[in-house]
Amino acid sequence: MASRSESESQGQERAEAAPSGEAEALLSKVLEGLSPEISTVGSAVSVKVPPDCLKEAAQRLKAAGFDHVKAVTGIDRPDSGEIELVYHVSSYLDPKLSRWIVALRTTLPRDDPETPSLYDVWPSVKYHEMEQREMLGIRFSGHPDPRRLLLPESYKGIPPLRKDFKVKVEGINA
Amino acid sequence: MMGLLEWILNLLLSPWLFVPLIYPGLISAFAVLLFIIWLERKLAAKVQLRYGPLYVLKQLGGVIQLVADLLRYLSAEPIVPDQADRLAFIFGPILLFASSYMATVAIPISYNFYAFRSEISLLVVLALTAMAPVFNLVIGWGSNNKFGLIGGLREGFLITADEIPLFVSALAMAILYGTMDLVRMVELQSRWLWGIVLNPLAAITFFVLMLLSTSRFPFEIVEAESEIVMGPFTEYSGILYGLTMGASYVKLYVLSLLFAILFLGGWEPLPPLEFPGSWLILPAAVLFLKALVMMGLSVFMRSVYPRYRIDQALRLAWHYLFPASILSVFLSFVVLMGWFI
Amino acid sequence: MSEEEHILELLIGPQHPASGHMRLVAKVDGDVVVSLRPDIGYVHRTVEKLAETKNYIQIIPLVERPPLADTANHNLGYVLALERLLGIEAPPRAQWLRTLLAEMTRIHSHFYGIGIHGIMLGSSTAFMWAFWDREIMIELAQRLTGARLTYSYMIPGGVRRDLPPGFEDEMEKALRYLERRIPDYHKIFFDNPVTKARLEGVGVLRKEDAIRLGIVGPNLRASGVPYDVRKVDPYCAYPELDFNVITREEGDSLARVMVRVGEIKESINMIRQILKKMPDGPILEERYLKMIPPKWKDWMAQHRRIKLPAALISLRPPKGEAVARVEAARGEAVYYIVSDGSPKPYRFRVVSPSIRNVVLFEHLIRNCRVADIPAIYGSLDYFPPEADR
Amino acid sequence: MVCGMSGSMWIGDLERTARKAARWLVERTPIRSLRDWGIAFSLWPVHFTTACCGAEFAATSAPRFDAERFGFLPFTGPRQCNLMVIEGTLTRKMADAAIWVYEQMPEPKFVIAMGACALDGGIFWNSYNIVRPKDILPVEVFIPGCPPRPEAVARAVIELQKRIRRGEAIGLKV
Repeated sequence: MASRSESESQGQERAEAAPSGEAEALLSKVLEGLSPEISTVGSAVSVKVPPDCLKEAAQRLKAAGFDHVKAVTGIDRPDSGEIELVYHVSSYLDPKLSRWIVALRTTLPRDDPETPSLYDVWPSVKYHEMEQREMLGIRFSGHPDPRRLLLPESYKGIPPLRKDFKVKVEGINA
Repeated sequence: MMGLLEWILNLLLSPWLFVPLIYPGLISAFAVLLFIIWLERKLAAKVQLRYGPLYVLKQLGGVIQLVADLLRYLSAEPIVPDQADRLAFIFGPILLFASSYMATVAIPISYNFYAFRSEISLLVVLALTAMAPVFNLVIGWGSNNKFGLIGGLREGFLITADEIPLFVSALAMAILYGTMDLVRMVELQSRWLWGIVLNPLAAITFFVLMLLSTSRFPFEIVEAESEIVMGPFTEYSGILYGLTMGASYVKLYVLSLLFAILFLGGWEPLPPLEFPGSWLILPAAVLFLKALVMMGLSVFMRSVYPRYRIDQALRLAWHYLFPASILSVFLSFVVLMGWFI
Repeated sequence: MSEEEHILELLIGPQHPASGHMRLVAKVDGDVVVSLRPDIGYVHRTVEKLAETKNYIQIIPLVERPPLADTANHNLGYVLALERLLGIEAPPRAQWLRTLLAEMTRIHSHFYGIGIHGIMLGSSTAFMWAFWDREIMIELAQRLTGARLTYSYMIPGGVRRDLPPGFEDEMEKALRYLERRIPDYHKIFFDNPVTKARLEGVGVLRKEDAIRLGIVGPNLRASGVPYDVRKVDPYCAYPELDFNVITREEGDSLARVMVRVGEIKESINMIRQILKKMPDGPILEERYLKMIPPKWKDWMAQHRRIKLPAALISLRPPKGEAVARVEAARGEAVYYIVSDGSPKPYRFRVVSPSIRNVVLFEHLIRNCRVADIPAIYGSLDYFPPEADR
Repeated sequence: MVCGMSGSMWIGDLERTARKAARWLVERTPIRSLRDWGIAFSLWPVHFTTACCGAEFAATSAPRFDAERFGFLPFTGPRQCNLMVIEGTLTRKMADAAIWVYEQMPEPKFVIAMGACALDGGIFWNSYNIVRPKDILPVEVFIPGCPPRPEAVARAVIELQKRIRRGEAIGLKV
């Protein structure tokens, strides 16, 4: 229970948009054994989970009522040598849960980011995971559709959203 | 010299050349083709709160828009894809257009001015119009294009679905008049009532099947624009495409003429005007106006209806229109009985 | 004949009257579509990569380009995320003006969807009428913001212009005209027997499939899920407006179109309420208002618009991240910004409604007719540039 | 051309003479001006939307800015059309499709580049997935604006009509 009180203090408690402590209580109860670091960031409740128990956390969240994924985002952090993977999850049917967006996040090593696909837990991640695989090079094992999504077939080279893929910038504030 | 000119003029005015070449034949079919497509675009534009073709000829509302389109087709490069079957690709549209307007030969213009008159002239007209869709299949197969293949396949389904009930409803009228000679039919209608009043069911089925066989709007399934790009005509460019586009309108023209003769009394209520040559011009004009009204009506459907699916159109043709046309045969028997008792 | 021989692979490619900016690879057996795979990516213009090279204020036009027919809602989504990052709030009048433009855009975006669906079914009249009524809302939006489609009207902290004089009664006239026009649509298109034959029972999306696949917007509400971000997580002036969420149970193509028509009617009443209850006051947050030099003050009052303060150009939000979701016309748009304190975002993620609806192509268009492909495609109101970003 | 036998008949190569005769005939001024008038008033753009300017291109044929007054009728297939409007950004994948469609169109064909993205990349100028239409297609008329107003598209059609009737259009020279 220590993690809950510590997150209470450093999360900025703003009144209307930010979910109340009740959301974090529910999440810490749901993800009991996976040592989640729960905090409130912006308007989403962020849950950091070690990479190997991501699928386990996903199954528990789905059982708790979070029935679809809104966004899958990979954030390339070259300085700390890792790629952060964030699943924004929410619920359609449950009125209480649908008010919150839960950011289930984990960090993967930058050189070969490999993680089990959450397609069988939430089928709505299919196209998002395909896009992140293409844009950041994250390999989702067990994903049903290995094909390219957005880039042309003739595209070779490092995944475009990585920080070391440079794009021309306007001269003044390069 | 004058004798020669006189001879040529008489030759031209003789029915055997005038009917196929001038009035219901080639030149008038071409003029009607250009006019009716312009009318279709203008009617659709009027319904859709806009102008339609205008700046081609501003004073007359852009009447010669189709002449501009025709010139563009003539000057476009006729592309024959190399993997297409060359002869079928080139002769398909030519035969389609020819067979569409060939039926005008058997259509009389007035009591004593016709190119071909026989006891079975109605059958001749119907047979010739039924020959046209076969060339759609040839075109669809010859252009070796997937959309063309599907378009040709759909045409194959639709040929039987719309020609047979069309024949039956036309023959219902033949039973009613007791003859299959078109001129005699018009004579009878002048004494009795119009065919549409005598047997309205046959008129309705004939009209709907006319839309179905010339793929007018609720049934524009063969070249369904949003499903299979242009159907059998996808690979055609230049004047070959012009022929295919015109063929369905010419077939509509022929069927409208037939509708006018069968149901609207042909050239019957003659206006009592007298001027040289009025013996030919008046009946021709009356028949032409009725056919134009029918064409305008069927062309107006573009702005009213979306498109049916192929299975819905086939179900409509076989489940509803075919029994309706058979019913119209019995209706004409009943009318016949009632008339003689 | 072996199984593959009578299966025809039909490439309904980027050049096709009813394929939009994408290619549909359909496996067709006779007239029955065995399976269909959408091949998207033809309009992928790398918005997320470009956002990392632009300042925060420059991203507003970038965010509006992909969903062109429905720009204000996406601009609103981005600006809400940015304001959560900055920790500021727009003044009440700006909130109401934002809601006004969002509802106007919803109306003309729905008309765009109905028009494109009409031409895909073959009824060019539905297309022309829908694009005629759409022009009315575009004309009024042009009077309010100066542009036809790409308004860039909302900036972090408020909006750029105030209502022009005489806007209210012009809007009232337009709304009354639209209410007279909608029954005409029912007569010519929605209740047309051919449309009913083509749309009823075609592409049925069951409720649990819609939830399982994460579908958004009218496509979700047409399957019986009353999920609308304006009710679930209200933003701007939506808490004070009373409107109901239109849902249908059948979940077929006609239900999706009817939900959009119902939403047009809801937006019309909402605009009436907005114009009645709009408070007056400043249209930009006072922290930025103070930054504008006094000599521009009377110019701003006279022209009813604000001068963009220099501080907004090189905005430096604090380190951190923010998520915002907005009910755009085609569905829920999610904006996620990760900032590292520099004037350019560290990572910018846009999830547009169309990318979440694209899975419907595979799911819905299966063992249906070839003629059902455009019918279902049009009913999804799917805009490829918005999906490819 | 119709008989398609390219072998030389006893009166020399029939196809070549037919083509030469056709070209001589078209160069005669009355026929040439008639042909140019026909082409000018029947510019059918092929239904090939490349990017988000398609919304304004559709508005050009909509009732308020009715472009059918100039005979400008968006048509279905490349074979029947003589005008191709590049509406907005041309990504690499779409550029291959654009070249295919352009080659399928019959000979007197013209290209209009619509929107700032089609001129020189517009707001997506530094994207790695963008191609400038002027590098791959002979563009006749450029329309600035993002998206250009429907009146600008109508103005571009009128400009193209003038160029055709003056005989300066690139498409006519081929």
